[in-house]
Amino acid sequence: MKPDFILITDQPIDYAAVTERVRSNECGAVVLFMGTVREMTAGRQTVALDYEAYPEMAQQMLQQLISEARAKWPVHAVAIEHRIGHLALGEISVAIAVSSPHRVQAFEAGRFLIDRLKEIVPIWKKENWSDGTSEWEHKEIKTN
Amino acid sequence: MKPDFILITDQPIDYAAVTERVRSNECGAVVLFMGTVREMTAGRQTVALDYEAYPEMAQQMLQQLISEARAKWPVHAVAIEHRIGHLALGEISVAIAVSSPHRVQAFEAGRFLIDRLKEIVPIWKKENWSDGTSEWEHKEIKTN
Amino acid sequence: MTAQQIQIKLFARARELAESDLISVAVSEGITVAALRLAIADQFPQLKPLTGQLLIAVDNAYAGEDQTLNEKQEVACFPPVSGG
Amino acid sequence: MTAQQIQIKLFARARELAESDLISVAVSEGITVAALRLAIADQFPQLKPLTGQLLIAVDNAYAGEDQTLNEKQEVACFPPVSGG
Repeated sequence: MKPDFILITDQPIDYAAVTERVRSNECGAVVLFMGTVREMTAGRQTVALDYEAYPEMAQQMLQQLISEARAKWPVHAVAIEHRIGHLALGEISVAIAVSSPHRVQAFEAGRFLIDRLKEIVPIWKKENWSDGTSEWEHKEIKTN
Repeated sequence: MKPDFILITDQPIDYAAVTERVRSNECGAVVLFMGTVREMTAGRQTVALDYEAYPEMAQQMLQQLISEARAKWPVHAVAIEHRIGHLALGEISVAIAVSSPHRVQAFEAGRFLIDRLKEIVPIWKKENWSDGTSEWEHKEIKTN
Repeated sequence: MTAQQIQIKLFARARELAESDLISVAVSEGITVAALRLAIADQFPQLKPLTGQLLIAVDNAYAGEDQTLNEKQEVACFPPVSGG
Repeated sequence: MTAQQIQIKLFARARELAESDLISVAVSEGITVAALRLAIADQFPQLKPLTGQLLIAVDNAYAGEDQTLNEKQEVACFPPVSGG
């Protein structure tokens, strides 16, 4: 079992470096997930995103998620990097690499980690729309 | 929609190059799956694997699988590279990169592609065990 | 009950609405998270657009509503997360 | 029925058992895939360990058992796949 790697960074993500952290002769499978800045969302055009984090808590929550994943699957290694700051179109906001003996485990753990990250890790995204407006995305907020 | 990329090669796989082929501003998600040469399988130790392909048919079958995936999910781009020849421990036997607007699609399409690849693409693996014996893996063969 | 000040870190839209990444809220000693919410809403009306949506974290973990607070802890307040 | 020779590409363990990557099987014209299987088993007893497991491909696609064959097609024969 390799040590987990977690990083919240304002530098561009080197996803090959993230992936190399999890590769091992003990594993038959590696899954890498990356979130990238998409131009169109529900018909609206994004020009850039800004990400903000509560870094100490984000680190702690990510460690918790990795523990949860390890309790469910025989994960060999996990490496997670999340970018903060100003991201242009196509740039990588998050990279999650998981290695495991067999492929099903790596797919399931990878998907679990990004799903849970979006639920509990204190990081926020602000959309900068092409019409000049900007808007924080706060998913569960109802306008009522 | 980007053109699909399929390659059967006897050269080491550059998975970052495979991944770059699918990245796009139209996508919020990239999933990369890699198969790597695992040392231990059911208590037996592997020292190397040999992969053999029927390259023309493998190419055609992979194209068919990509079409199947596109019929199921709004996949933006797919790149698949499969190595043949002699592979040392830890080396990459296959890399499948998928990009899509949203993450669920990329995960599902990636998993579908590797599952189906293992079912129908004419490529075979020979285990070279540490005891000096070697053995083709032909999954469905019953010893009856 | 003795009055005390609790420093609260703010993030994202909460930070922007309050125009500060740190606010100080006057509360009674041993206040619960639930009561802290009311104190925040009372003393920082700028945060009203986020009413009912704010999450409270204590020492880098999500806090339960009945949890009591002291000055030694790190308290943070923010809207639902949207990373990834 | 006219007799003809069909060239068959072999792969993996089938190739090793036959000690060749190409075999030539004598068959009647218009033979089906099912009949080709019998002809292979008959003329290449070395392949016996793979009996009932061999897959037949015609022109780079898996062949149905009732499909008929001609000399112009590319025919291949191999064990269940195990790539990935």
